[in-house]
Amino acid sequence: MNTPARLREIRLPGVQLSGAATVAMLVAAVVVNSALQPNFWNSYALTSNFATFVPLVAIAVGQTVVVLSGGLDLSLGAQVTLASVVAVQIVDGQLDRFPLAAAAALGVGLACGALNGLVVALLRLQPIVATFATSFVFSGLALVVLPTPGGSVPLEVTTAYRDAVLGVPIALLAILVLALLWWVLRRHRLLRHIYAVGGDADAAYASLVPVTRTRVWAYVLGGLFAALSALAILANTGSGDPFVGNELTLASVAAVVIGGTALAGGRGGAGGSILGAIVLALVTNIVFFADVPTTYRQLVNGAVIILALALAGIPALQKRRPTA
Amino acid sequence: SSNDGGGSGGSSGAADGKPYTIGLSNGFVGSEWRTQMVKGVEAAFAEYKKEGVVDELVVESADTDVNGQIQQIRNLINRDVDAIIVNPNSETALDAVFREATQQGVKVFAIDQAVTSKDVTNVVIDQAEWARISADWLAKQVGKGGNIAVVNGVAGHPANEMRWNAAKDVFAKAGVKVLTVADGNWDQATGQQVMTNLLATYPDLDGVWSQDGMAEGVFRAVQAAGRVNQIKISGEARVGFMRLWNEARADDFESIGVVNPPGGAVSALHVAVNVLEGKKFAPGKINGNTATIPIPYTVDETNFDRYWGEAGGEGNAYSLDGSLTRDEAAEYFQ
Amino acid sequence: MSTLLEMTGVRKRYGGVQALDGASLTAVRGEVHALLGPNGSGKSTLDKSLAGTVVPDSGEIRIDGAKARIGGPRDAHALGVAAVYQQLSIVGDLTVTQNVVLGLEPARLWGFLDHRAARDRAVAALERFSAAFSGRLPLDRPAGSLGPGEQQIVEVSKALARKPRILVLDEATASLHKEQVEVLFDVVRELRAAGVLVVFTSHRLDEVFALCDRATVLRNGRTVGTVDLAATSEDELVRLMVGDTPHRTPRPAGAPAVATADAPADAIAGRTAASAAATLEVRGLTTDQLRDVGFTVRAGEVLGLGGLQGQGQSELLLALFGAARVTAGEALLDGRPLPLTSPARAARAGIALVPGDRGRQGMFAHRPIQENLSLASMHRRARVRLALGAAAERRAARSMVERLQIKIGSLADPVSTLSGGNQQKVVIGKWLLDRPRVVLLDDPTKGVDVAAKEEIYAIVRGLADDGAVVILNSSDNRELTELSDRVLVLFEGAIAEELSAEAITETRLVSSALRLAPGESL
Amino acid sequence: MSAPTVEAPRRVLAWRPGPVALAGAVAVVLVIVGEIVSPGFAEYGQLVNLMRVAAFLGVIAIGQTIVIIAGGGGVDLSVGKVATFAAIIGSRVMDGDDGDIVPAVALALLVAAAIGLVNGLGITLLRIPPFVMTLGMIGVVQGLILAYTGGQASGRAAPALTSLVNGRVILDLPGLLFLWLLLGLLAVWLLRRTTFGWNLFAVGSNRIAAKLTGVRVDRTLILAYVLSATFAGLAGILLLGYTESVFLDLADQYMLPSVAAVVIGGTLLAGGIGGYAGTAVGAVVLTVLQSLLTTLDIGGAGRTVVNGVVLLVLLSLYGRQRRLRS
Ligand SMILES: Nc1ncnc2c1ncn2[C@@H]1O[C@H](COP(=O)(O)OP(=O)(O)OP(=O)(O)O)[C@@H](O)[C@H]1O
Ligand SMILES: Nc1ncnc2c1ncn2[C@@H]1O[C@H](COP(=O)(O)OP(=O)(O)OP(=O)(O)O)[C@@H](O)[C@H]1O
Ligand SMILES: O[C@@H]1[C@H](O)[C@H](O)CO[C@H]1O
Ligand SMILES: [Mg+2]
Ligand SMILES: [Mg+2]
Repeated sequence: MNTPARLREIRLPGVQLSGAATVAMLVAAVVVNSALQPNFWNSYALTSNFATFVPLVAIAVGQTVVVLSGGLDLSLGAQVTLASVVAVQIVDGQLDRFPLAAAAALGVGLACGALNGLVVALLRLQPIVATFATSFVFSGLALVVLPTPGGSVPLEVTTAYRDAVLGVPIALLAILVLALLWWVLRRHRLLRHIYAVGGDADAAYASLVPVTRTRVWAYVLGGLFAALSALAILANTGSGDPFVGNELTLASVAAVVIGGTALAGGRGGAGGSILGAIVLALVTNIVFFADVPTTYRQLVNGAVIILALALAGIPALQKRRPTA
Repeated sequence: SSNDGGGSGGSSGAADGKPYTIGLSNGFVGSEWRTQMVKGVEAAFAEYKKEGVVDELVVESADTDVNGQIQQIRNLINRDVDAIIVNPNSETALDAVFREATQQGVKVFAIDQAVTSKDVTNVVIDQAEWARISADWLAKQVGKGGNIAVVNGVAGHPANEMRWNAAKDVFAKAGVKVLTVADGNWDQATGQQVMTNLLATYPDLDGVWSQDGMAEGVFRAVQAAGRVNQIKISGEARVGFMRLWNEARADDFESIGVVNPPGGAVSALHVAVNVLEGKKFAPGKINGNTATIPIPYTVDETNFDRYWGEAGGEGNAYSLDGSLTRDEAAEYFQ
Repeated sequence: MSTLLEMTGVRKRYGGVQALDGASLTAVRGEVHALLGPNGSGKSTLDKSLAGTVVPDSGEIRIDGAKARIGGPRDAHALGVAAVYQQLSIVGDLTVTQNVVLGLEPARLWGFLDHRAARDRAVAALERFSAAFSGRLPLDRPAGSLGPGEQQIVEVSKALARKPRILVLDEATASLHKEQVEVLFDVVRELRAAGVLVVFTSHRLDEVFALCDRATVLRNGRTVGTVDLAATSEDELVRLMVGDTPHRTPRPAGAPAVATADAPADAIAGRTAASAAATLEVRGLTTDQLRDVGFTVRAGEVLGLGGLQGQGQSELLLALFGAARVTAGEALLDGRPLPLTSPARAARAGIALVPGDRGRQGMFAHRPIQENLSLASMHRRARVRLALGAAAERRAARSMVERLQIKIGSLADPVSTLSGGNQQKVVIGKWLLDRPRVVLLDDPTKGVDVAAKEEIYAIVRGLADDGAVVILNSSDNRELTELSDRVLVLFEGAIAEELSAEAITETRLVSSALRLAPGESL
Repeated sequence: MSAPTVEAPRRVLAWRPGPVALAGAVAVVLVIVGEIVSPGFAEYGQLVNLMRVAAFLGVIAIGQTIVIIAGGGGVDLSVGKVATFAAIIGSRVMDGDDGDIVPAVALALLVAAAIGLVNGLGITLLRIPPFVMTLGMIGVVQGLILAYTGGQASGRAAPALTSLVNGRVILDLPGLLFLWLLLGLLAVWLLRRTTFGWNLFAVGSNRIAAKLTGVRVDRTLILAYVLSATFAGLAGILLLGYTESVFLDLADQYMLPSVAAVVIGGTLLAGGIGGYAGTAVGAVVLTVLQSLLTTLDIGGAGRTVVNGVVLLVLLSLYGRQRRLRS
């Protein structure tokens, strides 16, 4: 051991929260929220809360994959928008066209992801600004597809999204499906390569990992999860809007970090991001139900989020590397 | 009000549901107009409260997107409000959550811009009419064959489209040539920068039509180019612009300001109370699910001194305002 | 013996640097072929051209007589080439197992991972080296948490697991213990017996002679010759490497390679007497990895740190520099306590550290040589500690370039364009400009060629002569014997033995490191 | 033996257009395209206007350049909000009165610097990644703005400020341009000729090595974020001079463009490489592009798409990452 642990850690600019810290935050948020909101556990509140979480959860999973690969996708929100307007134009209120619309949304996510992958991995543009640029392309296209808000999602879809089976909200099941998807991906060679590329691209390249292809795939997966987020949004909103997803982008990054994934890449996972997204949404609820005066609500909200992020700085909660 | 285990009415004690709890959902705070809107509702609400008609106003006001506004509305439903007044971030994308509200027995009123949902009562001014008034004025000023530029808000935004479609018709009918349409994002500084660019590349402008929130920037750009006397500017009924207008009047500058009232929310509050009290709309007062409230007034050369006298002391961002009185609101009902 | 590998006319240019200028290498099946040359002669670049991480500007590579098109590591792998890079290719966040199988993960249907097969493969590759991990293979530990030697072994195992026909080892022994080196050599000999070609690069000539059959020597990116090692003396080899131009020989002419070390160096004895003032006193220093370390060093003295690698030597230097968490103890410089809390304070107190890992700890690779040289001392020359004079900085940097004979193009070039030895001189030079009173050197000649090594020795002696306290950690016992007035042998974070003057011999150092009683034989 | 130490003259052949030259060339090309599609675009007056608009972005991007060079994922997303807040404070305190300019600007910059300090402390001591620290700070500052204004910004720019920004000084050039030039020179000096600048590059290039070279890493980083917020505050004040009155979201839209200007100017988001000259040209390029798009009558959707595509083209000219294979 030539390097003391303290020095080795400085190498990692994006610190990560341990799983324990994220879970602790979630538990705290749930406890506080249910204390402040008397009907927190009744069925409407439960289903409506979960219905609120899904879009951010889905996009956060997508962002996690991209971040793990060492990138960042600032166009995910615009992809959500584009996928949702395409789907809503196709479905046109008819249930039998929903599968086609869903497939189209996934196709859009795939295509957007592929474009980002091309731009970041093949052209080697810096991800933050490159995806900032593609976000203009996607939101512009969304306006072309749906110039003004409109279109409708079949009632069956919006109703089912708000339903529960055996007391379990469908939206919660949707979150579990996202978690399951992640669990499956995690077992695939591609995800291993994504971790390797995000951890050390040069080393991965020298170790026979197809770095460029892996990076492209990371963005494609990001796009696919953005498309899932778009479907959740459609079920949640019942209609199309050419601006609907744009502001999810930055929140997805916050969810990823609260969930313990290092922005530097290579460390973390979507499990934490799912919890992180839920924590973020719950904080908004808490600030509301705590009757914080409107004027101060955004201030408190921002401060609580910074505080949550600051938990990363508490060494006891940090995942320490064993020292050799 | 009904309550199926989590919905509305929890706080209402009396048999008729009084006192009512009202929620206000506003998804955009980066505008003084919205602040004025919230403050107006708070003031009117205090009156009702004194009378015991209402007990609590729950305000959700933050910069957020459609998803955030859905969460706002769900929180209001979970807070057991009886009615929600909403300034919607989308014309359509709140449809499903409005249905949830209705299913939970909560009445919803949309202000500032109409939404498509049939579960909602729109209490709004006619944005098309609002645009038409100033467009008419400008068309007359520049005359047939006149060249104008347009500084719009945000492309694709429903209010923007409604306003611009109406104005476009006016200009077409009057034979006014629209040389270019640019977006100023309803933002003063952007409006100023955009107009500066347009002035440089369109030297033959006779007039400029802009949506509200940007006229001050447009004016400053024209002024900086030294062309206030050549270019007609459709203005707005806000103190910042009217101050510039007032100063330029000495040089024969004329403009127009159609009031886009933040007080529309107050009108909606009056309507909401009537609805909660079980009253039905009078025939002809509601078209589908939209109750159109009149545009309060228009500031022009003939009445400028009066309105400037009344409002000149307010801050630059103050919008001239107006709302239905309680009596006027009552006239909407049987 | 049939020719397996033929590289001819390989050229590679980096900006203004011609790294390879028509190099060639021909090697046969079943041999260990050394690739030698001074720092910056192009060895790693040639290795990488073969392994696919560098694509040469021109040149031809033939394997088994067929023209090879190597556009990347995967092409090289398909041709049976695996490499251990000088700059390790370990992903620190992945586990040891994951690293060993990286890029070639065993998978079931549709690319889903087969964990059991991966584990088996990792165990098979690592088993030989299990002694290095005290018997327990750290299969599930993040590779980044391992020490440098252990990482080196993982890197080697990864290459072995690829079952190559051609194995490239670029300074693969630089971080290894002697016993580990022996295991590696055994493995290499087995591979040779099985017909594998091993291309071996090292600056340790004893290793080269012990292991290799033939050697190809590079100079300035060109191949100057290939020799049969059995028929070549070390001197001849060195002459081939350094060339016929006048240069300082590595050691006094005619002196046997190892024997001088056993005799006390008279020069050292002469100058320690010069200054008797005790300047650095360390008492009870304790950290995560150090236990109660205490000693005194006088100005003008070179204190060596010996023992097996990883016994706390680097930690001791970092602790004195304020870069490790000190839980107990103190250090006094001229009787005044040193702040052991931050490197910035240590630097201000007149301490300098030349760290062990140049790339990660000592250098700003993409910044100009000028800034790299100025950084530690610029505050002395700045007005109000803020405003820098371009001319003054240039003068300072140039003086150091001349004093240390650093071979550079322009001061404005990134330091990454220099060869390893010259980079090392820059890292040392930045501290010399600060006129330090205590100089801490952590393996300052690691990966440095013979000529540069000698220059660095001269610098170290010069520092001591100028009255500085020098503490030197070295993995090279020969270096300790040549430079130290005293040596502290560390074992598990504590001082196990102090050797002084005539006691400092390579044999004593080895036996002491292994904690054998004096006189006890190996 | 001194021969090898002599500095070789840089080879002419090795010369490649640097980021500044490239970005500058792009700006010129855009202006020419603008003149072709809408005559008048390249007139002197319009060019001056473009430069004036670019100045706000240019000043905000000074701080952005500094934090990005500091590396470790360094970026300051709160610059837009901080600029807005500074303008709001400045406008309220000076309220159209020349006599109050100094206290107004001082207070605004002080508050901005304090916000930067909090960013810096969060990033160094609490080790929150800059991206999310400064993102969270947006909410906090927005809250402060609402608390400070009650949702209604008030006050007006002092005439002296307005004439400093808008008034023509020499050659019909507004004072703002000279101010920008001055600040730009200050930034270049700070980065290239001060111990702070060299420490900053060192920290951005290799944080561990910086620490082991005696650089006060935390202090350097904190100072970087303080400077970023301060320059943002200054840009807010200048914007106030331009618009004369202030609004709750006055400068918010500069957030990501400030990052884009830095990158187009050739500074690496990974840190340790770059400079302000490129950023300044980057700001001009982005401004010319925006204004070109404004004057093209292609509708909002088309404009947005073209904007994205042109940005991609700009980025691929410069700001590309290193190859894995050399
Ligand atoms: N990525 C690079 N960019 C610029 N120059 C480089 C790069 N890699 C190597 N060089 C230069 O190419 C030359 C050959 O370097 P190389 O690493 O092959 O030398 P080496 O013989 O392996 O030296 P050492 O013994 O120090 O490892 C040196 O001058 C070096 O500075
Ligand atoms: N224990 C630690 N583990 C990981 N990183 C650390 C640790 N301590 C400090 N760092 C990081 O190392 C860098 C340098 O920190 P440090 O506080 O030691 O600097 P410094 O040189 O003392 O600066 P200053 O004197 O301005 O405080 C910072 O990025 C900090 O976040
Ligand atoms: O219609 C209003 C006004 O245009 C105001 O400027 C901002 O909010 C919009 O909704
Ligand atoms: Mg090498
Ligand atoms: Mg410190």
